[in-house]
Amino acid sequence: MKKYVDDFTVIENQRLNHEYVVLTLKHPDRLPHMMPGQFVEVKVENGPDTFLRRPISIHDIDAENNTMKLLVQEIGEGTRLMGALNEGDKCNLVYPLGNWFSLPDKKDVLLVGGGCGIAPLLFMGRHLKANGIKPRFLLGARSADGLIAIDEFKKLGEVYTTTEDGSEGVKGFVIHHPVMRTQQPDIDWIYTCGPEAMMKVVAKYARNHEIKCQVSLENSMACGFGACLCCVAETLDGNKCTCTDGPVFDSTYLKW
Amino acid sequence: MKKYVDDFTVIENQRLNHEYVVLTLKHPDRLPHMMPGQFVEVKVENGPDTFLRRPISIHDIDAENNTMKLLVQEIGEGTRLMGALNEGDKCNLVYPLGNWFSLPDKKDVLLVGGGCGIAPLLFMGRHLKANGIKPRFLLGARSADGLIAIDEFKKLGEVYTTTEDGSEGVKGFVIHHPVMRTQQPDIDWIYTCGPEAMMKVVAKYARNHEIKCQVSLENSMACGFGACLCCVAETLDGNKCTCTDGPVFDSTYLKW
Amino acid sequence: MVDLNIDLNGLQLKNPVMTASGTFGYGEEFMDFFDIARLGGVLVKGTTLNHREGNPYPRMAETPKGMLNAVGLQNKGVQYFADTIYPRIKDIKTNMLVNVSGSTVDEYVETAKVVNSLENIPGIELNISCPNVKEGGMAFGTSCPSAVAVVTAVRKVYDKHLMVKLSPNVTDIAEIAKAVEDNGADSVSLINTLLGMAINAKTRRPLLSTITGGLSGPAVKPIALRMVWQVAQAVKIPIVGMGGIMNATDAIEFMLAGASAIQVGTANFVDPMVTVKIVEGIEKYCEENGFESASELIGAMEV
Amino acid sequence: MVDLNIDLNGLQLKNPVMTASGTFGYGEEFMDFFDIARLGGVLVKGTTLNHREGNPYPRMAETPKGMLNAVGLQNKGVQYFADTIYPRIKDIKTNMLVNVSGSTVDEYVETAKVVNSLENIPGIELNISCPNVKEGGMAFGTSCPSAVAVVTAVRKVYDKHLMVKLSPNVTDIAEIAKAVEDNGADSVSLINTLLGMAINAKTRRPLLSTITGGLSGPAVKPIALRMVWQVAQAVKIPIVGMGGIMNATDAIEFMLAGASAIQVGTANFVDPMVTVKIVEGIEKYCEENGFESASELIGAMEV
Ligand SMILES: Cc1cc2nc3c(=O)[nH]c(=O)nc-3n(C[C@H](O)[C@H](O)[C@H](O)COP(=O)(O)OP(=O)(O)OC[C@H]3O[C@@H](n4cnc5c(N)ncnc54)[C@H](O)[C@@H]3O)c2cc1C
Ligand SMILES: Cc1cc2nc3c(=O)[nH]c(=O)nc-3n(C[C@H](O)[C@H](O)[C@H](O)COP(=O)(O)OP(=O)(O)OC[C@H]3O[C@@H](n4cnc5c(N)ncnc54)[C@H](O)[C@@H]3O)c2cc1C
Ligand SMILES: Cc1cc2nc3c(=O)[nH]c(=O)nc-3n(C[C@H](O)[C@H](O)[C@H](O)COP(=O)(O)O)c2cc1C
Ligand SMILES: Cc1cc2nc3c(=O)[nH]c(=O)nc-3n(C[C@H](O)[C@H](O)[C@H](O)COP(=O)(O)O)c2cc1C
Ligand code: FES
Ligand code: FES
Repeated sequence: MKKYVDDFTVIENQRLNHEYVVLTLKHPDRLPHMMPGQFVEVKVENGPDTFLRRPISIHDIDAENNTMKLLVQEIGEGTRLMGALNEGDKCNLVYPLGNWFSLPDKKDVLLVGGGCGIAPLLFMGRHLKANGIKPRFLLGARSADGLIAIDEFKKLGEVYTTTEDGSEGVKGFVIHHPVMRTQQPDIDWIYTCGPEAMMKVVAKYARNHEIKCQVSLENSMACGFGACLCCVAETLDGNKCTCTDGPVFDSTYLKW
Repeated sequence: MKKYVDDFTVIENQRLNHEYVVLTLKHPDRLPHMMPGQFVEVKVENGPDTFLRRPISIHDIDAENNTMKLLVQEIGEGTRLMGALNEGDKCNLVYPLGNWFSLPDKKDVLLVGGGCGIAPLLFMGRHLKANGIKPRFLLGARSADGLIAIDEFKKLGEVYTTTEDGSEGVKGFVIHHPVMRTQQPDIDWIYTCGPEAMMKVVAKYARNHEIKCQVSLENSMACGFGACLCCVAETLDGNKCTCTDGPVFDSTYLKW
Repeated sequence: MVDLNIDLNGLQLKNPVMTASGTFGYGEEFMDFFDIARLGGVLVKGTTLNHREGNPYPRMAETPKGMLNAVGLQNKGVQYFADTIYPRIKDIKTNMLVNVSGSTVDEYVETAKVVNSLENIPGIELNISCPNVKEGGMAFGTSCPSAVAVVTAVRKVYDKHLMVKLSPNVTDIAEIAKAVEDNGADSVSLINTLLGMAINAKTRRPLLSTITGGLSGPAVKPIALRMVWQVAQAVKIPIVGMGGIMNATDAIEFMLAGASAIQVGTANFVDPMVTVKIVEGIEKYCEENGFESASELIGAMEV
Repeated sequence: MVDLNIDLNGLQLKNPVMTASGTFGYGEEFMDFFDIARLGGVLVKGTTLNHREGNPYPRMAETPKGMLNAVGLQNKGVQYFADTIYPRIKDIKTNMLVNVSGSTVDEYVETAKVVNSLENIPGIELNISCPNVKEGGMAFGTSCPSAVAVVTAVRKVYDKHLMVKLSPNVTDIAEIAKAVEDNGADSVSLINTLLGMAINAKTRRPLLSTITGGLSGPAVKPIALRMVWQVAQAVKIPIVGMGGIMNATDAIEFMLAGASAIQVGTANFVDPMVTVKIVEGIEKYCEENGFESASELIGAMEV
């Protein structure tokens, strides 16, 4: 897929809570085709301490309006500066990067996300729905206010939630949700993105139940497009770049 | 004079033209006493390429309202970021720094400024006036639109101007103005601040006519308060720090 | 019209801008962004005799105006390069140079031999300065005798342009430059990365799997400039300067200090189109400052 | 209550935070901002046997996240220090240490002798690493024999704490650290500035009167941390770490890498109160992370 470098314009910065924002970015012209699971590399301007770009998943696409949404969790200076972008600001992206989730060959699909890892799942959910598959989502957070953008997900399919403190949904981690506790799960495919510990547990569950599982890694990156070899994950074929061979991998392909 | 580090609040950013702004900064509490010729060291936040503070002269003081004015010429990233400060922004200063112009022992006084070097002359003019001395100003610029803040100077005394292109005042450099061309000048003291080349010419003129002349240097500085020894000027007594022994020097004390 | 051509001791560059090894893949990664044939040269990934997996993740840490990397020369070996990569890149109309590394003198020699047989590769850059491998690598570049040993041995088997990439992790880089010049190097390139380290104070662990890694980016520019200048006083062969170049002004500074050409590394990650912008910027600078050719900039600093 | 005391091989520090020589004047310049007795120690300006005018202006250039300086040890000589400065600072309730430099071994020795007689100066820092003077200075710190020569000679005449400040402009800093340890150093401090250079592309002139100067600030932190870690593997005497420390987190990283104490240099220019903030930050970190004393941080990085 051809890659571009462009200045987008921020047309909305929607603050979800103290640490999450959704940025809506408008392409100067016509947005090229992009797939769920792909990401962009954001140039953070004016950061005294940021130097490299920041990789952020594509959260949603509105092809008609040539806009893209990014869901950003503010964890450091780079993401905080993104969170502080105002309407009208420019935002330079290298995009679209990486591979993407593949469509399932069966119909019972669960998308499991935690933290900012839910970002690509919305786009994937929309893509699944467009392809006649009804996605179900299992979203986990520390507490209720970490469960963000739920309404958007609800528009696409059923949403299960867990919180570590039990303030909403099932108490515990995603793996403690009943949908993942049954001995005969009605799940054919799992797509997951979130903290590595979460994904590993989900992948193990999938393996045990012979469910196909695609995980999206968030390794730290210097370039995002295969030039530096900094972002490798260990796979059955040795070190592979998360930014070009990933970020989406079949969980069984990873040396987890 | 005791030095402080404080967060001031920008209460006004008045743009004079494409490259000059006057910032009005309010002290959180009560402004300490300061003298004309002294400067502040401004911390420039959010500059990807600025690291050290930037020295800026005190342009004016309003002791009643606890505000200080800075006249900033945007020549690089640091000054541009200052020029972009908005009402309500914080601005951290180390202040007041350096020595100051002394009061003259005679009454015919000329203040000669060029570029951002006019900044301290307004404060000095006000100080002179308060001490019963009527200041006259000779201000030079490349062209008319570089002659800034003239109205403020006019409130304090007579203002002569020169422009290199003749678009306002006398055509040429300050030294070409009639007030500096007479064989028997009616000037006892000169205070000057501006480009080094200008100050050297003015100092030479003063020396030739046995006029007392104080110059204010703008050497590059790392600290601004005597800790680094980076800002030295060559004097009759060897290298002296511009930030503590200066910025104001008697022109005859410098090895010019 | 400014003449941007540079004669690098026989190697003809259409302009002084090259890409630094390990930061530009095989060039192909940048084809979407611009036509890489517009550059003076491309240094492909560090290549060794045998396949190397490189170091474990994490391999990267951002530092003030710089980054540390600990890639560790991950590559599929020179034979794979010759068989699979070379056919894909051999017709790109610029100098495609191979960065060669090894753990022993023999490995350097064997690798250079293979590259020597590739018609459209007009030169190699001998990497005697990689800080990210346990054996060899930087060790060769930090003493004169070992640097001389590698260069002499490779010179015997390699006919084309032999550029030697120097390590900045030394007391006296000019001395090493002189030694490799005396033993057959056609040019020297500098600087490779400076050995550095970063720690996560929260977890109290190093940020890199290898603890230490190589520092690059604007942070190192003052050191790199100084070394280029020192080497320029010591050798007659051309110098290819690098270390923190982010824009045309930086590139020009390296040339003023004595570099005949420059390489751009880390900046490619921040702006994949930075190299063409630098070519344009050098041209503009020459125009505005009355230089008819870029080569007039070489060593033009007035002291 | 966290115990911030550090025993630096006999020299008692009330906390690990000191100021770096040449960046804190004689301490007096900071008295308006805070009580400098709150620090673990203060390293006063580089002091030589005779009066030195230092280098011509310009002496400073800002670089990406750092600065170059070329002060060149401007000072009025050790006798002036003893007669005029010492009486003013001798009752400050912290360790006031003198940074001693020279062009010959003899000069170091004579200077150290004078300082030895000053009762309230509990130690010196032997600067064998100043890159900004033509003779001596850094040259002593870039080879083992010359470093050993200075240290041995000064050790003979100096009874109190002898800290030796190492140059980062070397191939193997651990080797030099070991050599000075073996010859009487009570502690080592590192790093001094890295030799660097900056050019103004517009004027095509160097930005410093001396062409090259010493690089300091956050840009050098990864290199400094690596060197502290390497030296920590090599010596038993305590290490005082510095280079780019801007806040408590940076300071803690140096301690985790093996430093017993740290010095803050360039950061004093950006925030004159940074050192007290670092003292407070280290205390807070210890509290939050279950360390009862700051000394537990020394070398606590898990590899
Ligand atoms: C392919 C991909 C897609 C991503 N998608 C999103 C997204 O949609 N939304 C979103 O908010 N974030 C996403 N991230 C994560 C995001 O890139 C990081 O949070 C961001 O780079 C942090 O930058 P910062 O300057 O805010 O924090 P920094 O100051 O750089 O880091 C703050 C802290 O987080 C740690 N950290 C930073 N990045 C990583 C990482 N990649 N892995 C582990 N630890 C890290 C640092 O070590 C440090 O302790 C994605 C990452 C990748 C690789
Ligand atoms: C005591 C003192 C008082 C000052 N008062 C004022 C004032 O009232 N208003 C005002 O606008 N400016 C004043 N200046 C100058 C001001 O400090 C500089 O313009 C500012 O530091 C430039 O910062 P920058 O980041 O915008 O530019 P940079 O990016 O740092 O520099 C841009 C260009 O200007 C050159 N430059 C920067 N500073 C100096 C310098 N001090 N001497 C020579 N060349 C330099 C640089 O080499 C570079 O080429 C004063 C300076 C001093 C020392
Ligand atoms: C991720 C990365 C990988 C690198 N790999 C190599 C390599 O394989 N061979 C080599 O000689 N230099 C390698 N280098 C060093 C660069 O070629 C260059 O010397 C250095 O980064 C300084 O230039 P810069 O500051 O412009 O990046 C690498 C640098 C980086 C950042
Ligand atoms: C302006 C300036 C002057 C310095 N003078 C001295 C000196 O006289 N003696 C010395 O040993 N180090 C001197 N140094 C080096 C510092 O003490 C310190 O080693 C170095 O700056 C690294 O620390 P930093 O990055 O925290 O500044 C000087 C540094 C600066 C910036
Ligand atoms: S981030 Fe550079 S190769 Fe993946
Ligand atoms: S600027 Fe530091 S002493 Fe003057």
